[in-house]
Amino acid sequence: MALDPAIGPDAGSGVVIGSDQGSGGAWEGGRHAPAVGPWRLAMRRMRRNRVALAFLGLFILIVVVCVLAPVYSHDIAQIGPNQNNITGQVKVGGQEKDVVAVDGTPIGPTFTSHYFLGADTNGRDLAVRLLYGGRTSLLIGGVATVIIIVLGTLFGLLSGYLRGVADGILRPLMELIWSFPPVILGVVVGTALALGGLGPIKGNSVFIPAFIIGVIYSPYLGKPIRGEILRLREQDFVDAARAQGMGPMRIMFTEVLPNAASTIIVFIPLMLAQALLLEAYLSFLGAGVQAPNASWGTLIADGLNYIETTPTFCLIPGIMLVLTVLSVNVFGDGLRDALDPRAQVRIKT
Amino acid sequence: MARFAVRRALSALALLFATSVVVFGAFEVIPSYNPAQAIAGRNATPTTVAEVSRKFGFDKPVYTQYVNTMKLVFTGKVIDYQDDLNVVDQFRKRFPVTLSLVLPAGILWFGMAVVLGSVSAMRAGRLTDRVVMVAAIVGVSIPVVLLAALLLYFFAYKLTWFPNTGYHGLSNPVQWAYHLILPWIALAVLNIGFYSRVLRSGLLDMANQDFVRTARAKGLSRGQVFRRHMLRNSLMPIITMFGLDFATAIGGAALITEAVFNLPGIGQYEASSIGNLDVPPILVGAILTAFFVVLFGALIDILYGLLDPRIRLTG
Amino acid sequence: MKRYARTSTAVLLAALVALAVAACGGSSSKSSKSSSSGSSKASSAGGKQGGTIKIVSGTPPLSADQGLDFTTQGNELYSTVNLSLLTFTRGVAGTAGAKIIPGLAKSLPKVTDGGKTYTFTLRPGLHYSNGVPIKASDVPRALERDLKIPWQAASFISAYIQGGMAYANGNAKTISGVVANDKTGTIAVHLVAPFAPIVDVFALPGTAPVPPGTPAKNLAATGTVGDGQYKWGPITPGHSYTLIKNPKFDVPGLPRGHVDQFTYSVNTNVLANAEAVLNNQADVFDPGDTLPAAVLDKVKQQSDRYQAVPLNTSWYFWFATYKKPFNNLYAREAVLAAMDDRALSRLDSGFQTPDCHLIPFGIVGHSSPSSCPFHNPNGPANLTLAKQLMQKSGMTGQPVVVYGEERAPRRQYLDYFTGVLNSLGFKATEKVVNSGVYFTTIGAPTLKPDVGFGDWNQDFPNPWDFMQLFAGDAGSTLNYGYVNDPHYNATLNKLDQQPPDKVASQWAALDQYAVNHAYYAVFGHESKPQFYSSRVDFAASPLSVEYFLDLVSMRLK
Amino acid sequence: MATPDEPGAIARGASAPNGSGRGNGTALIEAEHLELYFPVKKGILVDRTVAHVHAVDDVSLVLTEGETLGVVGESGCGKSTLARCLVRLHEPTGGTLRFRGRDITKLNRRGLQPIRREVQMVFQDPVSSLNPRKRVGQIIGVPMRLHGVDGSDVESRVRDLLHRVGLNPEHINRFPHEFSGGQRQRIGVARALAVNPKLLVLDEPVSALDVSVQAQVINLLDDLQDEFGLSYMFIAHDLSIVRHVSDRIVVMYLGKLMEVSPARELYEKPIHPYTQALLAAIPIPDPHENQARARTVLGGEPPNPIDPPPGCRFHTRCPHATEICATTEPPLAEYAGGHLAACHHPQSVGAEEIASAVRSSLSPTSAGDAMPDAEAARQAGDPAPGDPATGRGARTGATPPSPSAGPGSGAP
Repeated sequence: MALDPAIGPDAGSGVVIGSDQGSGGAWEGGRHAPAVGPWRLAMRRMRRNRVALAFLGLFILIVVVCVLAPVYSHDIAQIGPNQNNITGQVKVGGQEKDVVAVDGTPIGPTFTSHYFLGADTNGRDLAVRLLYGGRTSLLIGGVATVIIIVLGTLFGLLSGYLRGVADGILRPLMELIWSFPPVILGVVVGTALALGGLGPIKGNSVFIPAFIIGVIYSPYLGKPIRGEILRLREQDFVDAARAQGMGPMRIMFTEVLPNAASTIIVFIPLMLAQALLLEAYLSFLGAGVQAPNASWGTLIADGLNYIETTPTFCLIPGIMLVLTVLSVNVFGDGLRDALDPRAQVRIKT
Repeated sequence: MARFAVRRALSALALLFATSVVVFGAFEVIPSYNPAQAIAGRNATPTTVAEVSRKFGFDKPVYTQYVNTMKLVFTGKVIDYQDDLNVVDQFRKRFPVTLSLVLPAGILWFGMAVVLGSVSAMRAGRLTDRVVMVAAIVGVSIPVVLLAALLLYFFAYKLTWFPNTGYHGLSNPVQWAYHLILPWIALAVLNIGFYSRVLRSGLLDMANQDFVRTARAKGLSRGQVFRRHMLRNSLMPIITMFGLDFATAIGGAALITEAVFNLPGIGQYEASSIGNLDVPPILVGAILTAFFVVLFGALIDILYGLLDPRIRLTG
Repeated sequence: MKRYARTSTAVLLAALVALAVAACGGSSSKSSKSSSSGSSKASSAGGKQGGTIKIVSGTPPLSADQGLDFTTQGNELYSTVNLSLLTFTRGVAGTAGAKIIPGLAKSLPKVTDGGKTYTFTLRPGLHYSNGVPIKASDVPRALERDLKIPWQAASFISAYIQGGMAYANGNAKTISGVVANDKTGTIAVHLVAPFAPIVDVFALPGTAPVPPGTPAKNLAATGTVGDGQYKWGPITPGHSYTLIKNPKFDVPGLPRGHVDQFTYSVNTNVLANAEAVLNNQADVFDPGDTLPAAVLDKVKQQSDRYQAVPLNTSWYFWFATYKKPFNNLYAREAVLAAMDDRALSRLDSGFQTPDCHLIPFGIVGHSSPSSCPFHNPNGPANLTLAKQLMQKSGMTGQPVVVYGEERAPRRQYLDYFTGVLNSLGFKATEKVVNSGVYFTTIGAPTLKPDVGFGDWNQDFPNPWDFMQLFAGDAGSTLNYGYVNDPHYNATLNKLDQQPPDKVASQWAALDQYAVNHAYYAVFGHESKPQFYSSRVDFAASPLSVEYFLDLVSMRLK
Repeated sequence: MATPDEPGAIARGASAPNGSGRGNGTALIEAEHLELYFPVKKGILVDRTVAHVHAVDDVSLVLTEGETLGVVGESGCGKSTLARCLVRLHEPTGGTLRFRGRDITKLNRRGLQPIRREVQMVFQDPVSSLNPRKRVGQIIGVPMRLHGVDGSDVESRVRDLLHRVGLNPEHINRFPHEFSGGQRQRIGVARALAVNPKLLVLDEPVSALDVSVQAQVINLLDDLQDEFGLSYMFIAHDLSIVRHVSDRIVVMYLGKLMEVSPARELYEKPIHPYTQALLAAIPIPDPHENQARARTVLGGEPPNPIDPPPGCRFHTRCPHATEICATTEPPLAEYAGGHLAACHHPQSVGAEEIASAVRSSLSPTSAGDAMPDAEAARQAGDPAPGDPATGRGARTGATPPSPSAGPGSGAP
């Protein structure tokens, strides 16, 4: 391609369009020796993005540290996440100190193995609660993301591919959830389900906020996927598959879905970040994780009461949450650049 | 245009109906849910509860209750369970507070996003761009709760530059603004981050379009090309986002900011009603939100038509 | 097409702008008159008249209408608006502040008919704040209104006054047991049975007369027109309340109030409230709230404007004594033995005085904490005993759901108490309920919860007020555990016919009986913070055991 | 109504592909009064169907085993829709479709399965017709598996097919984007051949390709037809390509058949004015000759298929149109040699031929019984077929292409 429009005349904007792979080289057919699939190309691009990889590493580190909390935290801190120790004492620098003073002030960070980050009002070890809370937050975020992906993809596929009745039912449903502010919807449903439970799931189960968040955000994936599927179903390869006698389910899942996969994958980190944030909001408003279980959201809410004297109570879970969301976001940016640089994403809370 | 209006009105009605059903039905899952008990109070005898239940019609089937409540909502006569107050009046009373919070915050977040997104795209790849984009991604990663708490801690408690919390009426505009600066910032930061990121990527896409190159080639200055061709087209996605975000925020979605800064807006009213399982205010709030969402959706579509003559209004 | 679009945009935008302007205009008319700084220049010692006091509270009253509300927060406010036939002394700290004195009535009531008839006589020439004269018939109307709305303490009327129940159930047009004569100004109240605390009931603002034409519905947005030292100014329900001095108030022997205006604003962020008072941005920290431990140190340093005042409250957990596992006496006793009251006190920023008895210190019939059977309230839990009792009960592994309130420190109590139950071997899970609906939720007859939190601030200084909480046949829903002990019920019905100080030891014995049967797990009586800005005359504005904040006595320096 | 009741009536009546090199006369696929109307929906409150796009309107045709049927017409004339109807990618809204005499119009997916194996399609766009996320091996292998080829055989058969269509079998693991347009179209053909079909419906298989590559693909198709004994339905928008591959050619206009003819005869003796116009549009390599010929140039655009003109659909643009054309739809008249044309004013035929023409059973049901008027033709002095002196369609016929030259004859 001689007339490569790579360099725009508007050099001032600093925009350089990379020459499009595939068109120039591959046109002649098979000059590249090995077969390079789209996934491998994305992997290559991903590997070059050091920042994104570094944040992925950070995220994995946070996950490992939190998920493995039950394995080691009790050995170090000698206390569980929900174990009260209001009248107990702890040795700090050779001195016995009240975990919770007589006037109710909990001990601040000791930076020793017991009460490393201090205690909360109930004499529970904040460091342990931070780790367990992280575990809860990540579990909710993760389960919610799985629900978002499954529901959103199903929404999008059925609505976009089958059209007709499926679209007539699913699309308004998606619009309904989508046009409702997530926080308010989450609090309404969360408050109701926390008191009422959800079928066999008890009201204080962490799967209730996970379920709520998953359902609330599923249209945020479902809508773009539907658009993508609508575009894909007009492609001739879908007709080709039909002409070969493939059934609609098989076409949806083996022909169409793989083409939407990169969009879905781009959404995974974005949805995870949003799920983590929404969990924090719901827990802050009392409609998320139920006591005595902790999550980063409840820890932030509890810490707010001590922001005056011991801001670390609120700041440390806050920083953990921000770091996690940030690492997921940065990695997600990298992933999008690698897979689908043009993905348009609208997310809000 | 008639078709557009009718279609939108219909979708509004459908949305209103659906939201009201969801809200009304949500609390039915609570096994011991009995608003009569809440109305009758802590020390009520069973006969009193039964009396209240009869008076409010809680002994009727759910759909009858729904129909009756909706009738009251649309005649503006609906009262809440907790305070026996006219809910519509309460919303009317609190709406100025929410609008005082959301309208300037909306202008702030939209304006800042346009400025930052444009600067970032114009300087793509340079230090300015990097700084703005890092700030933006951090901005979208901070939960509003934490940001609001931090602002309150540093600027109100530590430095005492700004007042503690609370709302001050517009009768004294200086006090009004002084009390609202922190809430505005808390509400705006997240959206500034989102919008500027979307705008930047839109502008960069636009820079590669033929018509932009053509515009440059015919001798327009960089600024002219940017304003007339690139920005105008790239604004559409964030205008869409703004429509929905603004609509939901004035419908009560700014409840966390209102809660932390103790602004007696409709978000806080809705939040406390949710906590008290007080259905009528939640219902009215949801309907209000749905109404704003549809209204702003329509406004944005009309605006689209003005920005881009190719787009025709469809239902 | 395009032109249409443009025009309609213009119209819509114009409408939007108009909306915004209208909305802002609306807010400007609702000028909130604050605040503290305006009239603080004159800080001469010795009791200033006038000025504005700004109260900050974490919890709103349920309503400004005394005919519905029965919260301490509400009582602080409408007790200055709605003066009843009798009233309590003002401006006196401690138990002496709970003495009943005549209010609208000329004197204390005449008791006849073996304690079943109380006759009040109205002082002549009294007026409501709007100038309407007060008549004897306004009292029965107020009582009827209480039953209709209904008043949260309506059972005082319906259960004890003749014809009250019939009226509440809609079977009668009036309350037959209340006979008023406008000419003589007498009001005769006929009781179902002798019931001494009825004099306390007629000192509650809820029984205060209301002018003719007052609608029988909750007036949460305006409050009622009253006859007290203050009248209602602007109200935003759940958020802010204003009281303005009533210039027409003139009841001989009763104080008239010092401050011109009170504003009472609610912010659920109690820490922010404490900060505001500390920095003199607000004047009064509502004693109904718990001072957060985070500011306690700083507050305590302000000894000239802060002290903890013991008031008549009891904090407890109750058990569902009719079903597994807490129908088992050993199981209940095990819980009492395993509780560490000192821990619970620390959760309340040290404001609790540990005790196991329901009747608090300031009320006759109180027993000493040393008679607590299962553990020493001022010492650690008796875990060995607890384990033994638990073993005997055989209830290990039983699932229980523990109910508790969201508001601090109640949720922390719940966390603690659940921990105790779990350490005993129960399978306890928590259920936190929003404070606004907590008691109505657990009181709903459909729920029947296992175990949960309860607290009681005195309505009036009478041991009956506490002991009736566990009465099995009182027909109230305050007995969340459905305790129904025949001996307890019979004793209660006997004692409530006598003035309390005459049967003080019998009240104490009843309390001890219930403790020994572990019907409730009381863990302490709370002190309340008296915490003002430096503008308020601290010494002249004591907390009242009856009213908490005694606004009528309160004055600026 | 002359709709035959028994199957195959049309085939018996009208499929006599005279002069065709291939074809044994057994009808493979028959369309009887096939109709496909797309609804146009509109409405303020509820969408109602206010009109239809007459994409395929009462089309009857027969394709016999072994023959190549070309279909030509301008863009939007419904030829692609017709093709998709024949492979049941679209559900016809009316008419009957038969395969080997069996009614398949209403068959469900399962019932169609055996027929799918025998009828395959090659698509126009070599980019969108191959799933970009799949390797060539999967693209060609999946239909084999679908139709029950044993898994272990699949790869060797795929390699074999790749070889047959002129691709390197080693490229079995590549992705479509690594191939050129021509190569991709070969993959498309290989996929169609994977299940050993009897009929290939080729929907403009070469129109997206470079001219040089077009020839290669056409030759490949030619070879494959001989090798596998295939029937083709070959769709194209211009006549220059079809004539090299087709035995018979169908000319479509606005969803209707205009003319059906053995290939060579269509070029030598175009009867319908529309066909003449199409032929006139074929460029001639010699510029002098190209300029010298008198051309029937069509003015304007085809009418809107939502509201097609009454009578003969072509009358709005036809140079020979008279009153009858605007009112009465002409039936397909069968002339000598199985040459069918729907025109009131047939060209290139003498009055005797007109007189001896009969109404074909392939005629649309809506067509009138008005056969062309032989007397009028005689008076008008319409030229005898193949008369080189009097221009019009005859001129085009005068430059017969040499069958050996192949398409894109500029590049030998």
